[in-house]
Amino acid sequence: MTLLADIVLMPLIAFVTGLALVLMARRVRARIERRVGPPVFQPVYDIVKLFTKKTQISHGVMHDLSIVLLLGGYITAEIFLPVPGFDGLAHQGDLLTLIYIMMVPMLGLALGVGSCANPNGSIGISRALTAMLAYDVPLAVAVIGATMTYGTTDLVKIVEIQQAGGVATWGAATMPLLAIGGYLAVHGMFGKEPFEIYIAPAEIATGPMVEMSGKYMGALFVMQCFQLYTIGVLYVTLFLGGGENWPAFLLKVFAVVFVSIAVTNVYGRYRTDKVVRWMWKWPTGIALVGLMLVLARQGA
Amino acid sequence: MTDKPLKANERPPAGAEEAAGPAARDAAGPGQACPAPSPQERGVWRKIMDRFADHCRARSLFVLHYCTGCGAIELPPTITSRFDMERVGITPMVTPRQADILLITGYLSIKTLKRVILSYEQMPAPKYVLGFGSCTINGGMYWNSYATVKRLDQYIPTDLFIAGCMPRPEAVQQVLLQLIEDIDSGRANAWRDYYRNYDFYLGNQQALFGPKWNTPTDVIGEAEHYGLAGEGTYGPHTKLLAESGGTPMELARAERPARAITGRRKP
Amino acid sequence: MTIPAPLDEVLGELPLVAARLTAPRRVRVDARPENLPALLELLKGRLGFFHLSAISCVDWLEEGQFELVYHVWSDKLKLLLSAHVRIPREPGEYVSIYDLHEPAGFFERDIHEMFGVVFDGALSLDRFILTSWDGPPPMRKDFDARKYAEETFSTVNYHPDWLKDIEAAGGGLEE
Amino acid sequence: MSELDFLLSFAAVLLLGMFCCGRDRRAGWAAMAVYGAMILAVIAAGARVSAGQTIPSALSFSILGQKLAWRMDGLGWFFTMLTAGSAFFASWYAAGEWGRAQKRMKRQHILLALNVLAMILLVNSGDLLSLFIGWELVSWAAFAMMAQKGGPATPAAFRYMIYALAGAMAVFAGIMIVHSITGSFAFDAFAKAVPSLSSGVLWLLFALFAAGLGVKMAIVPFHLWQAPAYSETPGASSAFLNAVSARMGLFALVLVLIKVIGLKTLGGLSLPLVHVSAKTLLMWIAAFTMVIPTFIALMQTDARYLLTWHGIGQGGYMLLGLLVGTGLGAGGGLMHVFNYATYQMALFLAVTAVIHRTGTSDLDRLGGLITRMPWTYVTLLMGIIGLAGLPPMNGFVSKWLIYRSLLDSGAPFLLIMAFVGTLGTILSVYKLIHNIFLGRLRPEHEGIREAPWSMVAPMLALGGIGFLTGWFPGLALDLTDIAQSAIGAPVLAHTLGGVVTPRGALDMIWLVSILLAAIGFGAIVFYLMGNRRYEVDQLNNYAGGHFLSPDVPYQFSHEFYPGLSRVIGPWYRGSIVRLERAIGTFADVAGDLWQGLFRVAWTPLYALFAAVIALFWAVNGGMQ
Repeated sequence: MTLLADIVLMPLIAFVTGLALVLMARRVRARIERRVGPPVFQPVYDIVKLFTKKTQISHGVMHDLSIVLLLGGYITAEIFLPVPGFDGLAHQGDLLTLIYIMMVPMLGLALGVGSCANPNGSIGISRALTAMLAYDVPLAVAVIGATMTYGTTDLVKIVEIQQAGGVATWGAATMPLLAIGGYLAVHGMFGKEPFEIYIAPAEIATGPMVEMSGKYMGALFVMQCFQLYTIGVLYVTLFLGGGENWPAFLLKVFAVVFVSIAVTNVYGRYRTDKVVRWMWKWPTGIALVGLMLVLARQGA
Repeated sequence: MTDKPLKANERPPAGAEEAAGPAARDAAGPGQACPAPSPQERGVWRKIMDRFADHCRARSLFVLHYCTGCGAIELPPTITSRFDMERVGITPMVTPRQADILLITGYLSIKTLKRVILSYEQMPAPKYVLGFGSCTINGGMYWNSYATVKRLDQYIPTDLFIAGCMPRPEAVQQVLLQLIEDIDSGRANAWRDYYRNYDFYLGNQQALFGPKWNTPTDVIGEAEHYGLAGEGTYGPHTKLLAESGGTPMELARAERPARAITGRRKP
Repeated sequence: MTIPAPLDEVLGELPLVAARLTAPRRVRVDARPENLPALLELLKGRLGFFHLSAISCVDWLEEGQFELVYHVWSDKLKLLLSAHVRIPREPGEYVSIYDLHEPAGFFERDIHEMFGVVFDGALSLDRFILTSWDGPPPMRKDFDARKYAEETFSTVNYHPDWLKDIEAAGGGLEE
Repeated sequence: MSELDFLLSFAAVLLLGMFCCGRDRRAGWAAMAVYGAMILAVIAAGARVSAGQTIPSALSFSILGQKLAWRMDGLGWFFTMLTAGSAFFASWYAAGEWGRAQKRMKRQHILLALNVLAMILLVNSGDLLSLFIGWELVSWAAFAMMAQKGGPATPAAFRYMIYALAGAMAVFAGIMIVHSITGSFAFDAFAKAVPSLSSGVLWLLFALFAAGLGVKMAIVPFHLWQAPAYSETPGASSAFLNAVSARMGLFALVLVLIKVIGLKTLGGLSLPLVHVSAKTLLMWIAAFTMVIPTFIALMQTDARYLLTWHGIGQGGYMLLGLLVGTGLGAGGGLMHVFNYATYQMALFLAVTAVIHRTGTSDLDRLGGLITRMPWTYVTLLMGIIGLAGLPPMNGFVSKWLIYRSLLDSGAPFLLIMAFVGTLGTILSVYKLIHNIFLGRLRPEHEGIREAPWSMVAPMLALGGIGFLTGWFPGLALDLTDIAQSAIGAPVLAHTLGGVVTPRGALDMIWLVSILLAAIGFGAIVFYLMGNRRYEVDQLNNYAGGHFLSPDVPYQFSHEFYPGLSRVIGPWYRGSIVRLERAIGTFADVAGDLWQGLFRVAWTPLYALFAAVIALFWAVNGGMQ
């Protein structure tokens, strides 16, 4: 029975934490722009308003199915995340599976946006996939380096290994360079400002979201909550020692997202090829050096 | 138009309410607010849901940042740090699909009006239109111009007007708060009027743009799909629209007979 | 302040009606319609009047004439010269100077749409500002915009309360 | 009469049958029935083969005192099953309306039957000489199948023949060396002699066999011929070629290098200067085979070329998995062979259906076909999810196994190459499905209807197999176990759902079930909450206030990744294409020298003679 509870509770916790993360992101942005920022329940208001729109414009069956795939993909990803308290299904799939599960909603969204027959959306998806290729290379190096030091890709074991010796055995402590390279890649994964080439409101009218209105747009807001939470937890699990208890775990996830959001709001937007070049130069370089150290330590 | 220009019929559209601007308290042409479906039709649970929906709808408004005239310069101070409308949940959005409020900031030339109508029809309901400045109320300083539209609410149903040329961010802030109050109390139903009296609006539009005027958005189909059609939806002008071929896709199909390349050998 | 010597010499070569300095770097030349293109070509060739910034048109209804003003700027002399030409209103035709100055293509098209002046040899004369307009050229003085506006658009008899108080006190709108 | 004899006789009977009454309307269905019978025969043989026995065949003869025999072991059984399956689906597809629309369908039936016969002979060969005979037969049968459409197909097929013959000569030279050492063609004789061979001879043998057999599998230096050759073949047969024919090279490589010579000796063989062993060298070649063709595929503008380039890339995954040698690696590699056959065939049949309806496969002239051909869209979608290796489909399981094996054997950089290859695949498959099915429907494709059911049924069946083996990977892993035990690799301990290893588990039953449940929940959330959806016309779209009309194209499909191509564009210098052209011109020059003597115009044939003479010299050198 606990399994059923896990399967139901994990996505809910993910959603609520995601809402808090989105609120924090908008508040931080407001503070940086010396504004007051939205009220506490603003993300909830936005989502409820979008879902209660009177007319829902659809561009065909694939447009609807893409939203369903989107929600389904992220809910699956939540269930396979290692969270303190629930072991859930984290031991069924492992790190490689999780990275691939997170690509399913991206593909679902890409198909839906494609069926909207709007070139702004198609350009947005082409840029999103290019950005994915760009940030996944350093992420792959970081993930491989991490799994080689931990010796396993089972997420639950990774968390246990890191918590064995307190902060000293955290991923960031044992593999600092990999942690930095991984964080730069994760920042790209958030799709925030310097690498926000696929939303780009000024150039391609919010890219993939151009034809999304009503509950389609609401589902994308829900996806944003899930996305922030999932990527935050992935990084915390790999490099910041996972969650001993809920307060510490949430604090770490908020810290990861906060630093990324703070960096975001002081940057303009790179061009697509600049994103690819930057991602393959600095994060990949740092992560490869980290990987060399890991191999050297393992070889010795 | 060879014959005498078809005078826009005089019936003041329902739903247009006077502005909350500092001066113009009782602008002419008040129409009674378009009645929302009477409360007793809906069960208790639905009423709670509607109440909650209106509550959220009032606190989360996306503004279509579409500068139609000279007044858009009032928007940045209203939305950024000086007046910060995000405190009440108003954020700018880029495309009509994602927007709830359409701002008509200043005079409307006939060419701009076509784009405004297209953007308005692409917005999902419930949608609200705010007329900035006296140009949208009665033509403003272009009152005798041949190229600008004098009354906005003849062409698209408008919720609120702000008098002034151009209203300051304080006035903009006040009209937005007034709009939030209207939405919260369920009175902001001008958008229903576009479906309910579509023939009136289409007539005015065809008077300006010619009888062949149509947009790729199928307003009548949408009205029927969501049961928003009223007695004023159909009329002589919608008949004109139907004759002119309806959506451009059907026009394309009519002109080009379907030639299926099925690969079957000629018999 | 007089017209700079090189410009004065060039202006002397053509049978111009008049030429005078209206401001430190502004020269006004009144030319006959037939030798305006020659004047512009001379100015462009000799004195570097490369930049045609605008062609404006004035409708003298009473005298039955259109006045075309060509504003050209010379970077060498740092001087703006506006050549004024009067053409009869009725046929309203004139030669195009598109071959001399490319921007003229746009200005001539604009003047044709607003005043109905036909420039033969112009880049194109089809409508691009008032796309769905089929009335007379609107900037002509004989076109009554106000009457057209009242016929086409319906306006509200806007008579707010605060106006009534002022009228009660003796003020109000002057007609 | 053993099952193998049944198979050979079925294939021969079918070949003769197609000769006499191939033109008959029911010929297609008859061919399908025979291939179905062959599948049943293979399944029947499976029971005996899985017990470790090898099924002898009556077909054997002896020349020069050497006895050649054909028999079926686990590996042969696995590839025979693949061949029969692919032929079954190809003939099912061609039996319906597509076949009737072809000009010379009889010839296609004959060549398909010939190919199947040749492949069965190749994969069930008992010794080196019969392997070579089978290898030649497969090369010529594939050449005939590629060259039948004429036009651009002929030079592409001829180019393939040059590569194949050069490869065959290398293999023949290798066999001669082995014969000179061991005195016989038997595999076990060769295997026993391997430890005693000097490293120089071993390197020569490794080079000859790897290069010779690798040509058919189009590993990196020899990858130029496959894309044009396979794309220009007519639809159903090109699907067959793509699914199986390229894997014959892999079969031979696995048989000779892994089963006979063994991975340990390959590991031991190392170049004197740099400590790179033969196995690592081949693994890096496989890694480059994964990445380079995938990024070439990214830049293609024709759907068929894009898919065939991916075929080469996927070959790299299989070879890499098998070369790792652990149970996970070999299992992953062989399962990838099976998975690849299912989704590549489904993809190619879907693209052929699009060509059948619209007349073109040019990605810049298609778009928005999802509204007209939904079932073809579903097949292509299932195919690209498999090709990209994403969870619900089987492609993900085999790739996960290969990654797992690379991680366990501690080869991080190979794993990074594999990751980059997968990302490149995801980008190019989305471009494929977007440019054909998504985006704006062009006015000329308004009247197009869905492909006929006779074409859609096999496609959906293949997609279904891919999904089923993705949900329950145990089904496919049982097949690969038989092949694994035959080549001596440790058998992979697996359950129906997936694999449990000490360092990380994968259970697809849980994964896919949760995914489906979550999608169900997503559907409930989406369809119940919020108002009913209202479907709008494709012209009712945001275009910055512009009024869209059908005659003005409003579609983004050409040059789909401009940002990326600005970065990696200059890397496509086509150095290997220039290398091939250089060899061609060298052969021309040499040919001109001979021209005076013989006045024969076929200069490329001189390249053959030059190669043969060089190899003959090497053989003699090796003999002494």
